[in-house]
Amino acid sequence: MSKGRSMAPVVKRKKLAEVEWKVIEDFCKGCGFCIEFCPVDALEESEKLNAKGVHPPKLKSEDACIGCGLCERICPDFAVHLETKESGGERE
Amino acid sequence: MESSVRIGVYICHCGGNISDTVNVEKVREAISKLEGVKTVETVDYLCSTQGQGKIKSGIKEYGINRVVVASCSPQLHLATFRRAVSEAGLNPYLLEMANIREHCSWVHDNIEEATAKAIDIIRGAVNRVKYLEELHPIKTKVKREVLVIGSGITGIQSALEMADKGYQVHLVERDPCIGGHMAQLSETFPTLDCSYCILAPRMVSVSQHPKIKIYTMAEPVALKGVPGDYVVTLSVKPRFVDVDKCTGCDDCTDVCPVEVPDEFNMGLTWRKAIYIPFPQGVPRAYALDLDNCLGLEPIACGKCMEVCEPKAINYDMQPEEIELNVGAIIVATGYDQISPNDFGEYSYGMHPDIVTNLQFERIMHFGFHKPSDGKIPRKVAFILCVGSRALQERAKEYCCKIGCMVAIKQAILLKKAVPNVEPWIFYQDVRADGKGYEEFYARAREQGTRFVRGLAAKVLPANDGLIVKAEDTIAGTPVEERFDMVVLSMGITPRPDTEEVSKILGLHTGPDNFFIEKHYKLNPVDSTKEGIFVCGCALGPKDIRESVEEGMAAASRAATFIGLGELATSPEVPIIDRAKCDLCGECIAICPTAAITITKSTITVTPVACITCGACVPACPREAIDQRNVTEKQLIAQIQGASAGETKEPKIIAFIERKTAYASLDLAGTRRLGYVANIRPITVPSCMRIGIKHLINAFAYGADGVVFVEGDDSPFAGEKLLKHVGSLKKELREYEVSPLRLQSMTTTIPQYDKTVKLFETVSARVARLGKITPEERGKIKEKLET
Amino acid sequence: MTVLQEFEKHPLAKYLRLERFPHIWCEGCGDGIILNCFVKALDDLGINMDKLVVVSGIGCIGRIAGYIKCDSFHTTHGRPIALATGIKLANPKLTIAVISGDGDLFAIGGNHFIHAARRNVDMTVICSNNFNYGMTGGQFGPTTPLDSYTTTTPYGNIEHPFNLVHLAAAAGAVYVARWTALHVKRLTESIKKALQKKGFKFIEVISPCPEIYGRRNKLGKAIDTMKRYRQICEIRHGYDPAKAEITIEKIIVGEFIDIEKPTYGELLQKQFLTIQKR
Amino acid sequence: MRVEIRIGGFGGQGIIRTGLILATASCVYGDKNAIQTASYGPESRGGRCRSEVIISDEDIDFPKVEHPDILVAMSKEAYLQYVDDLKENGILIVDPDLVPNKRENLKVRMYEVPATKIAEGLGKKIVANVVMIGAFAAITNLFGLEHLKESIRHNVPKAFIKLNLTAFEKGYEYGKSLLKS
Amino acid sequence: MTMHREVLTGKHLMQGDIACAEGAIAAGCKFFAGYPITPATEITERMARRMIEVDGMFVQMEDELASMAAIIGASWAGAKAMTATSGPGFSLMQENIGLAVMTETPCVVVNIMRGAPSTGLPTEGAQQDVMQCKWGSHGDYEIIALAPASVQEMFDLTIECFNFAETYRAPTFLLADGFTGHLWERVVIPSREEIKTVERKKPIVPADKYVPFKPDEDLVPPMACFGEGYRVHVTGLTHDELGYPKTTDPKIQHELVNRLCEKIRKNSDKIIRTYKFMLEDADVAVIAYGIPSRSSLNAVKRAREAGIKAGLLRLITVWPFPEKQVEELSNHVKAIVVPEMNCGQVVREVERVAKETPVHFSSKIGGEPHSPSEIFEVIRRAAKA
Repeated sequence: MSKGRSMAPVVKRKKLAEVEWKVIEDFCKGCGFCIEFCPVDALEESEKLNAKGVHPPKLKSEDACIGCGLCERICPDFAVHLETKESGGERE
Repeated sequence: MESSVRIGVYICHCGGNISDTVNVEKVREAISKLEGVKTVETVDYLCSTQGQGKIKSGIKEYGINRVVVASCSPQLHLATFRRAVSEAGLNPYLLEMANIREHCSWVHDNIEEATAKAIDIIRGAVNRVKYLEELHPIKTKVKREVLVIGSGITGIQSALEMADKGYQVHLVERDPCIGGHMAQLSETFPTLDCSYCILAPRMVSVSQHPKIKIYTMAEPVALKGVPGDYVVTLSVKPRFVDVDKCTGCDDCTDVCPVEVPDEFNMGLTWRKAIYIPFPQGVPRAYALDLDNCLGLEPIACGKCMEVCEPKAINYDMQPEEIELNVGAIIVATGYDQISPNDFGEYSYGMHPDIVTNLQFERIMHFGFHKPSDGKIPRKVAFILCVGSRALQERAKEYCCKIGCMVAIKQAILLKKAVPNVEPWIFYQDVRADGKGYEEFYARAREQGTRFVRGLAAKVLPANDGLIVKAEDTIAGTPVEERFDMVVLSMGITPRPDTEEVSKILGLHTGPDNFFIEKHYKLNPVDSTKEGIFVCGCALGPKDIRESVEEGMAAASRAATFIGLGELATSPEVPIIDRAKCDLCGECIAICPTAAITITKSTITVTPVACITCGACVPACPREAIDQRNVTEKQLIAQIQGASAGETKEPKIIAFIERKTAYASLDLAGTRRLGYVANIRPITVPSCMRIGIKHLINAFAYGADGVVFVEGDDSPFAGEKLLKHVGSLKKELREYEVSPLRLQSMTTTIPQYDKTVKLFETVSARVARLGKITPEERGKIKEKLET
Repeated sequence: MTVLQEFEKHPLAKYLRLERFPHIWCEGCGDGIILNCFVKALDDLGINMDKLVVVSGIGCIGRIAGYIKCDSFHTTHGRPIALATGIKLANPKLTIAVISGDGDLFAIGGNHFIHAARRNVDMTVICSNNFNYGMTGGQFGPTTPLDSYTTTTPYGNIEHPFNLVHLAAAAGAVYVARWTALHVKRLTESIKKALQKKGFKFIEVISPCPEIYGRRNKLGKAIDTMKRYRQICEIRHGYDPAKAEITIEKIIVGEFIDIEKPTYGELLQKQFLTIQKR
Repeated sequence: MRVEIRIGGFGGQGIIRTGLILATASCVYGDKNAIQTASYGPESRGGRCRSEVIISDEDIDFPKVEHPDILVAMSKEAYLQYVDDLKENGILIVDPDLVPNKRENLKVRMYEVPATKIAEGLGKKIVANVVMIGAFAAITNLFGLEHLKESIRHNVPKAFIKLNLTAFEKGYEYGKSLLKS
Repeated sequence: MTMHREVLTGKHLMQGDIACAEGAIAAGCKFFAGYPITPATEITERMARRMIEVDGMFVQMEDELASMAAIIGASWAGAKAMTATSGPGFSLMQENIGLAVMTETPCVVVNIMRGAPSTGLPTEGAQQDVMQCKWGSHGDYEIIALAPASVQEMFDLTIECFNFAETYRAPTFLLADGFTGHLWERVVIPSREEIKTVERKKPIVPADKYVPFKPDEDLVPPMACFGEGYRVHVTGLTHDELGYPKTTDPKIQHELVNRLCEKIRKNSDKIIRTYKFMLEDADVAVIAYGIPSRSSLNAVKRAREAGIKAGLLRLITVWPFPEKQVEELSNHVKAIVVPEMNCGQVVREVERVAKETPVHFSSKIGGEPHSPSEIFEVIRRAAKA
């Protein structure tokens, strides 16, 4: 079936949950898993160096994260997690 | 030659078609003198009942046990005469035809030359029949199962027909659900039935039919085996949803965070990365669109699986390959619309209210709202032939066949839904050639649809709508009107992977890139390959009724093909002398269909796979292979016979591949295209059947040149034949024969003029080399005998 | 906010001995992911942490027991399964998970592994397979691939490695699965399944060891190994474990075995009831 | 008073069981102390087999038999091997069918009890040891008869208690008859 | 068959091994893991039969390494746990005996000693593992080992072993020789009420206040078991009071190892049991344990009959070594005789403690215990010297 085109060829990705992306910078050992495997490419290395001398990840932009939680799971160091927003609803 | 051989030769006048140019009586005299010939008769029309009666009585009266019919092309009458001799109790393979009409009388003017040629041709045939053997077709079992590729209305119809006839059907669909384009349509012309309402019951029948197995998200990737016994490899993409467990509850789509334009609604709405193409889809199960899903390696989101209560979602599904063993294949892969993006003058994509006709089908389904603001349009322009009937690179030359009627239908429906609407149709000419179509067209006019003859030149988005600029070619005045919506009737194009499918299945496509049928008129749903049938829009644009007809026709043809449960194949297969064979594998290397195999240190030929090309015979370094009905003895005898007679010009033996090349030469005859008379055609299964031994025999017994004519569709056309000819030329040098005396070409049926031109060229070239002197021939003969 | 305060907000914080973090494992080590997934599985299942015992052996992954906030035992080399057998049999109400390495479970502890599997003692055994002895500096072990370089195979390994899933299946495990550190959600689900199932369950987790094994065998950084997993892993549930040997070109992952078989404890209970009746 | 008893034979004759019956009779059912030790070869059946019992009114310190007061020999091998260890004037009980060609001039009190034959007469050769216990009881008078019977009941399979008690009686009668003669 | 009880009160003729098993059951043993080995097999067999009857758990493991590991696990799961073996198996257990010491796991290991080294003399008794028992595992530690000399003691001292193990949270050994293990003798089993059993000390603070390896005044920390909600971490590594590995702090290692030794040493008065016979006026003291002590008793009696003032000190507790008792004795006897069924193990301890007092050693190996006359001869020689 051919795709119609009047719609721009975009993919919309909605936030899965009202969550805030958090990093415990000093826990990060710099493996880069979260950046590599983020499905929406929301993360990048930050400029700063942490206590272990690596660049912990940061969000590319405020609303880049859709809250899928893969980074939280794949981080071997418990450095990255999602936090339920105070105002928002339940996580998951 | 066996002394028991008693040859009867029957020469046809063909009511002057032959006898006007060939001195039949002289021929009769010459042939009568040949060894083993018991009777030579000339008949006015040999193909007539009386003519056939002559042959039959000859068999009975004179004990004739080999028959030569010198008449027209065997492509016309071989079956006729075979039937005749077999009615007289003679094995049909003991008959040989000498074509002295298409290959002789029709292409030459000089009676003397034509007569000499006819004698040579018949002498060759007489020599050959001395060695003919009784043969019987080889029978093979066929699988009484059929594969239907594509599950639009055509494929559905084919599948149902086959299944109802009792055959097991495997229905393959690339999308997650069956139904095809018809499921997208609102109502159908000219009856205004609800498209989905008439399609749905058939979809349900297919899904519930005990003889139909549906494979969605699957496509064929390889074809092995032989007609009647095909093995098709299907590649099945993972759906990631267990069809049996899915209840269609929609929980998964609710949580899916990804939205992409909905293909089924032509991008007018959004769907999720896990979706069902349309709510009543069959099978009624969701599918995960891996291209848009956040990812499974590793699983990034996983929400749909979390919420799926029946645990139907399984991210670990893997692509599968399934092998199906079927007797026949029906290809019903359908069509696509061409892309509106190539037609900038219509500003598609610049304004949401410029839509394609297929999009408009969906808009009608949703209630005639404009995509831009959801309001009901008051004035709608339908522009026909966008990308059809135009000699532009971006467009198709052919007519889309349904655009007129679709636009008329849409205008009628629009008018019905929005009584005060103004539909305008911009057309070149309205083609309403189906049953009830003209009436339908009239109805639209009566209801107030404006028909403007003249294609729109431009569509421009304006502040308060869309401006269409056109020229009314009847009034001869320019038109510039404001519309609320513009509907573009898009041209139709083959599916983009048609070429790929044709390669996989071994089919052919035409200049329009649709599949081609075996015969445009007489075999409209047979493909170019045995046991494979094509139907519906895979062959070209069609409306629903025609598609259904073809679906039924293809089913009927497939049923005929596999219905008897067995196939008779030609006995002209290679025979291997196992005492001589050292299993070197040369024959296997040259065989184009892998019909020869070595298993457990014996070599075997699979008759049904064999295309009887004979290439393996000269390829065998140990001369361990011979071919039935084209045996070495038969072939050499024929070559010697055809080479024998004297000619003024140097004599050329032309080995004609028996299908395409032969038909091409026949066509030259039919068109009375005269050419040099020193050509002596000998029919061969393929030019690869001819080895050095045959060439040398020709040169030793009277030929001065040899030409190979191979059909362009032969598996050897190109590289392989050139290589073969190259090595033959090298070998010719060893016999001190100039390699320039051997030429080859490939041709197609319509290129008969090219074929004939080659004869002229070769003839001239050989003439420059001169005839081979009797001394030289003596030497060649000596070498041949040692 | 202190690091500890930040850490307390981690959704899995309540399952961890926070004061012991950051853990000792190297950058990109799969052991951290195994811990993460294991703890996530506990969270998902709502497991009673007072009734869970994690037993580990010696080696890098051996430290895992000390990071989880439950009763935990970091035992001697190779003995976690034997020790866990004692715990489980003495208190059948406890849920037992043994998490250890390839060397610990299959070299020095190989005998305990096969016998516990045979006996079908109710426990979940998770093996972090990083193909070498990481903590002692990278010696070869029972899973080291042929030709690999380690400090004790300086000219390449000439020992054929174990195919752990085949071994487990042959020894009688009722659940046998293999994943890599990349398959985080699948691994989590697999752990959940194993923890809920009765009998001897085995999950092999192929895990990057970038600093020790990876460096010596020029496998690049952990992320390269993880990307390679993405390329070469093939999920095949129900695949014959005998044919699931790990090669450079392919790692078959998935659930190989999932059967029901009475556990040692259940058979004993049955016997107990028979004896009681006599 | 400490009495040391040695019973010798081959595996399968119930030699060890004999020792245990005697020890049980004296220390569980009687009020003496008793110790039983045994030694046997690695074979399950037919190998050399020895059971030793020490009976004492006092605590038994050294638990091994050095010079038995009583020797029961139920095989030729046992006879030859142990007869010299027997104390002067000690009691020697032999099964004459299994121990032919006995040495002369021994300073012992010898009794011949054809226990195996008597047992065969009862239909079960296996109870030869209990026949011997019966004769032993009659000859030595070391045990209360009831204690021995209790001990037999305790030490043999339930189904064979009756048979064993009959064997005991037969042996006892035979022992008594030997004393009379 | 009527259901057996935990305590088979009454008079029995029992084999040493069986009495040991019955002692364990009477002491409250609910977990036995073992691997068959002569001459301890009868214990394993008895346990296989009996544990199920008393709602206990028996498991025959794949080897002795596993058996030892299993009882440690079982003990942490709250069960009184025991294993039984002989020399070769005992060697295999050494690794995890160290773990039991380090993790302060109460458990009982029975070693029915046989001739050694290696597979040695399987069916014959010996006393060759006394030093292995003390020093067999790597490192410095203290354990408790009792040596029975009669079937009654096989019963009684097994109970005692459990009581010590539970009191001091240390692996405790019943070191019997194969002769005693296979001896049949009368055992009098008292009523359940008369049998004194000890249960391990449990924490009295809530989980969040509990420090798993913080000792009380007796140097023994209260023990919370798995599943009781205290969420204890146990490691064989040097650990702090929380139980967490601390391998880079020398002070922690020093304190931990010293406490593990001291909790036994400081309580040795409560642990050490001896039996004294005619020692008040003795010139020659025989110090013996296990089956040789019975030959010795007979020899001492004979010596007294022969006019030699001999006496016997029987060591019921072999480890910790009764230094005080031996030292006192050495101060007032002229000579000491030590018979052992080995080439000299406890005699070294005696010599170490006795200092100036001459010690005469009588070695007997090959399976047979010393005969009284052999020991008498040594006493006679010692008295003359």
